[in-house]
Amino acid sequence: MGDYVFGGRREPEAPRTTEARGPEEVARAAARRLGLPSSWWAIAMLVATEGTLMGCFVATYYYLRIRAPEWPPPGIPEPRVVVPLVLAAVLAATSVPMQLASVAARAGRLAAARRFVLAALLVQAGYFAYEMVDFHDQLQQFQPSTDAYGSIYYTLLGADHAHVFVGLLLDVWLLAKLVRGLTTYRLNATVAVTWYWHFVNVLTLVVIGTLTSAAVI
Amino acid sequence: MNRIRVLPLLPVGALALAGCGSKQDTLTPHGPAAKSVASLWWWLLGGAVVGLGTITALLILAWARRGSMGEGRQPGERAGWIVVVTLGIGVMVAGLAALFVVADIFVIRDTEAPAAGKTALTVRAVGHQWFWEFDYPGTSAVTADEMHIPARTPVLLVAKTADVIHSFWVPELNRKIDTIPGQRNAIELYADKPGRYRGSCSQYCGLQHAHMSMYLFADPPARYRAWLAAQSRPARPPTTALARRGERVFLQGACASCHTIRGTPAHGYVGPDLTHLASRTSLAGLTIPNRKDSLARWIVDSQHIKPGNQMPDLNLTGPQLQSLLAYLETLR
Amino acid sequence: MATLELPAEQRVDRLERMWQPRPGILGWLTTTDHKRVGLLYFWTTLGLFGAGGVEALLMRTQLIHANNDVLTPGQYDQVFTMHGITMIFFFIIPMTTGAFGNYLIPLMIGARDMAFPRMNALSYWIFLASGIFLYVGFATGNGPNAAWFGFPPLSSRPFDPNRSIEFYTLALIFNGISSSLASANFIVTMFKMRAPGMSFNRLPTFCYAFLAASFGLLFALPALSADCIFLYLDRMVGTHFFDVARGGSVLLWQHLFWFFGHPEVYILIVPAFGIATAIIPAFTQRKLVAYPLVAVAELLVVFIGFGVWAHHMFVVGLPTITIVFFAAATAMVVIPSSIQVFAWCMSMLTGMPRFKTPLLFIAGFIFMFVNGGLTGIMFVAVPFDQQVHDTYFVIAHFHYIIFGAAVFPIFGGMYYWFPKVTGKLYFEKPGQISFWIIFVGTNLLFFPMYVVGLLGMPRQVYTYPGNMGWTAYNLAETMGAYLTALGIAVLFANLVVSYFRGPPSGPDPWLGPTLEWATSSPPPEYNFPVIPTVSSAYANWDDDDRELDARKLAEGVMVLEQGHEHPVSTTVDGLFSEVVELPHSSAWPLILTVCLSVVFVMLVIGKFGVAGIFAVLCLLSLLGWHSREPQEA
Amino acid sequence: MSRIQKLAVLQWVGIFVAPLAWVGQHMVGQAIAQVSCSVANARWGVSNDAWQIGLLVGACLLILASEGAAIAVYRGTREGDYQSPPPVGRLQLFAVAAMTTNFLLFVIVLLDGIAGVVDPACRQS
Repeated sequence: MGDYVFGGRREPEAPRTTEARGPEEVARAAARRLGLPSSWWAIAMLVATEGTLMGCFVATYYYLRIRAPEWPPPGIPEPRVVVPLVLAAVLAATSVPMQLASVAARAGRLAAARRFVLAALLVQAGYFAYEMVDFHDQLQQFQPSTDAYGSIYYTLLGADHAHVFVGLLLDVWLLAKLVRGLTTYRLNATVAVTWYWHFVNVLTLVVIGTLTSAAVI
Repeated sequence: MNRIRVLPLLPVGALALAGCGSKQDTLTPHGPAAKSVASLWWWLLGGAVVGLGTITALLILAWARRGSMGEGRQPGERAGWIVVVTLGIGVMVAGLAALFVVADIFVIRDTEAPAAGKTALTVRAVGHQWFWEFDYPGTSAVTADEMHIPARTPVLLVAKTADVIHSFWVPELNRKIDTIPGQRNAIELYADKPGRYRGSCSQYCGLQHAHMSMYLFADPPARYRAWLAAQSRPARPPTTALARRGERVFLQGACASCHTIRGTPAHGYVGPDLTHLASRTSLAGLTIPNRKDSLARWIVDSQHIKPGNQMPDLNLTGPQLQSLLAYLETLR
Repeated sequence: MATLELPAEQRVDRLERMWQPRPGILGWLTTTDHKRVGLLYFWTTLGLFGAGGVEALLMRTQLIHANNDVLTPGQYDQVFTMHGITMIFFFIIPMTTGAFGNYLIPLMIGARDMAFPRMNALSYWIFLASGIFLYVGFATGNGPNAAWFGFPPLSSRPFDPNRSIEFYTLALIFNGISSSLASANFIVTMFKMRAPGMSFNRLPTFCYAFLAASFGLLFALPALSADCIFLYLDRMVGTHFFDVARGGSVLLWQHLFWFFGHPEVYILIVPAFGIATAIIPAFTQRKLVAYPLVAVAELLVVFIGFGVWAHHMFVVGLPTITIVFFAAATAMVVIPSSIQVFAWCMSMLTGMPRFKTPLLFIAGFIFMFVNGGLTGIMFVAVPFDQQVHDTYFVIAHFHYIIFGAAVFPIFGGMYYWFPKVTGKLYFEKPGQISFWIIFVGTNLLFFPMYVVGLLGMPRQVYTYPGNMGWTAYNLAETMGAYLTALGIAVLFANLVVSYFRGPPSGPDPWLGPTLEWATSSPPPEYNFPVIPTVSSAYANWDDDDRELDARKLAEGVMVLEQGHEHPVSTTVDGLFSEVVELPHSSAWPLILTVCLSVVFVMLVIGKFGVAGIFAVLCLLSLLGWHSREPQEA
Repeated sequence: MSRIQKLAVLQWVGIFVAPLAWVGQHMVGQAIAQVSCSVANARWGVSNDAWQIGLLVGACLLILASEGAAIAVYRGTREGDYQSPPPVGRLQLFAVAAMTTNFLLFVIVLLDGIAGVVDPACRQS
């Protein structure tokens, strides 16, 4: 399809991105396309709706809180502050390697992309493992069925962990894809997973911040 | 369900409840709050008629122009913009802002919960599935489905619930207020003249939401005081032998486990307080009139009159029923 | 490029081959063609519309006179709850976004399919499964019975011990998944798949409306899902979100529910606005008056709609200073609607109106919408709202909106696009008769409800005493209900007969303004032999562009016949960005839906282990879904 | 930065700043109204009026700025109309859209804020 003049305006020839083979071609095609791919918008939509869902959970936390004379209610230990926040910060730091991974993929540097994803995956998996153990320990002290505080506390925390877990699955899947070379499809996937992780990291900071707020204000 | 036994009853109930005070009409207000809401409505109606008239006129004009031939794709674009901006934005914004200010800054003060200290008398309305319980703080008076207040006196009504969300609504006196678990909601009641005002539960509350109405009697103050004194007394012990047998049936049977009769060991809380049952004009949330025959029917098969209500089938023998009725009639 | 030498016919043949669907039933089960998905949506929602309509007639029959007992109280509660849920979640939303949106939006923006064709199929199958799921509950005597807004504590375990609320919460979450997927798909489709040249100021107003509805669903549904998750946990796991005794709050439900519920009603009618803005230009042969204001109004009504939720809670005892926030937003959310109403009226007034059936339905819609809208304005006045709240006045108001303003345009749209979908013309006279019957019927059905509401009749009562002065009005309403049903029967009879006997319509019987009229009727699998040239919001009226398309086809420009190719544009100005290979006919959406359905059934009966196993199967089917990449096709 | 680029930036200011301002004022304002009447306020001592006035002023300023940007874009695209090819046509469409939106949001914020202060605090309605 050659350049073509109509309506007084030149119609540029656009790359057939999905046909690109090998890192260099993919990088060239990606460089030639204008604007963001559909997959980026798709993940943005997912983030929008998931973010609203978690926003409703956070709002619920405070809504129940302003009705309680004591928060957390008597007999329930105050949440720890420092350790959870530090861990959340560590998790949030994995946004850097993820972003570097998608930059590398976009530049056609496949090996680097793999390494960055793997690095992020290790940190994220470590965080998730610790949080699982910690979740289990906290359940010994009070349960979701103890009272409304317990209900929203564990729902909020559990929902956040669920998002982290999904992120881990995506990482593994992405690595499996990237091991078999780079295509535009996989480049888009890398970008999408990266943005999902940016969301999860912000989400974790918000959730942990909300839950620890009971001990602060 | 078995209709043969219930149908004959219904016209009777209708007749007994007919007549004055059997309406709950938002447009015939009998209290200051309801009055200002009603006048607000007439203004709103006027505005709505103008609005709908304008649009209908435009549609009819368009109909009249049907099939006409214009030129180009945007004839009269400028006129269109002017109408949209002036009427669609300018006039509408101004009108709505005015409505907001009038209704939600000024009129709303008539329907808000009264300021502390504005009312001398408080009545608590407690919604149950499916009847209304009324008690009078400071006295031991407890009644059901029929509340009394003094006329021409501001009364604080506190709306509570024993189970789910109900809504207390006597439209001829004031707007409605929901009964929210764990929350103390209040409105002011003020009746311009003595009379009987009808109200309904107006929040869907389960199977018998349809049969959860109430009467509000506004009495002359003296009569009200007498009524309150009578209601505050415990039940008089029965005098006739028949009635005494009836009391035994009540206390030994299932009745006492659900109903309270002050002055006896009966302290159930499931059903309404029956201490002065005979002083009421209706039963079961205004489902039926409080007369011997309908009361008998209610005791025998309430499930056919008001399906799903909490009252079990008591399987009373004929003599037991007669004595029970005799006893209940003494509860004045 | 080699294809440059091919003559036009051979290119079209090649497109035909490339987009050939699988034959027979398999083709429908694995289809990703937005037109087929749209038709599947159409037939399914039509069936559910029938169910909801029968429920409505049952209610009206029960209320035809005082102390009637056609239905027991228990049956009545289930019927009115199901009527609400069915009409809102399983008829109007899927009919507008699902059926109309799926079929028409790609055509209107000059695309060949949705941005994510398989996800599109998935959202249909999930919708179908959720509908079956809900009605299985109804059939097994576990129909939701706590009203469509399911307020706890009435909907919590102690007051509703059987499984009905499990079916309620899970059906809404299940259905919500479908709607969220569809909305995301529509948004990305309208952002990225527009024919090059269709910048945002050339997007048809119809598309603006569906954009608004999709964004609305995307941000409103999570609140409903959160609410349903809480209620499900309260009932099945023993949490205390709505248990006041243990620190919960019953108003929490209402806040979250109405944060979804009010945008929802605008989501119901905005697509109808879109249909109106598509029909009016066609039958006035005039571009819509004040296109920019109409376009923004459609987005604005949903956006401001997110700030009015507590006007459903004016009687729960909120502080006045909280209430006023929602009253003020409720006042101003009227403006976008008034802008559009005047724009429509002025378009008809200054154009060359031809009152064929579709435009009749739109005129009727404007009347009904203004009628219901003006009573909606009354709820800005908090004291008045508190007086008529939960009475038949409110029923009348929102039925004028939902039936009058959402369903009338749906009917009008059925007539308007009937030729495009079937290639046949409908019969005009019976069409107009059906309109007048429905118009008279609905007004007879709904207008008395205003009066009876002012006379104090509460909503959701299975019967009423005979001495309240309500009986005559209720009789009239019931007659109106049956008259409306008759009119709808005439409408569908007309469409069915027209389908078999109607004269051929040709590609563009109405001289329509938008691109769906630029292709044959019914459109081919690939929609357009050449990606259309667009230089205005009324592309089909730009004759020179249409001629240009013919030239481009001859020269093989923008034919994209090497596979399922599709041009992707930039989001704002629609500049030609890339050509991608779209996936096609896949069985994974159906497989995933089956697994997901088992998960939900298991959740109803609390078998979490089995549910977990099938959740894993869902993940595996997703893996299979993504195992084949487009470039390998 | 070319004139069109400047206008493009202003256009996004006009479209997004005012809505965000309203969302903030609306959500925070109604929440503050509830908090100031809640049990927890015994501990926090939130002052409704101070907050409402602050939100009102802040939101109004942001919306006016946003409206200013929209008007600037509109005046900058006089040479075309909303039907002309992008970027000019699109800029003008967005400008008209933003001007309308921001005007409505301004009215809402004004009514919100005033009523939130004038109506008696923590009286049930």
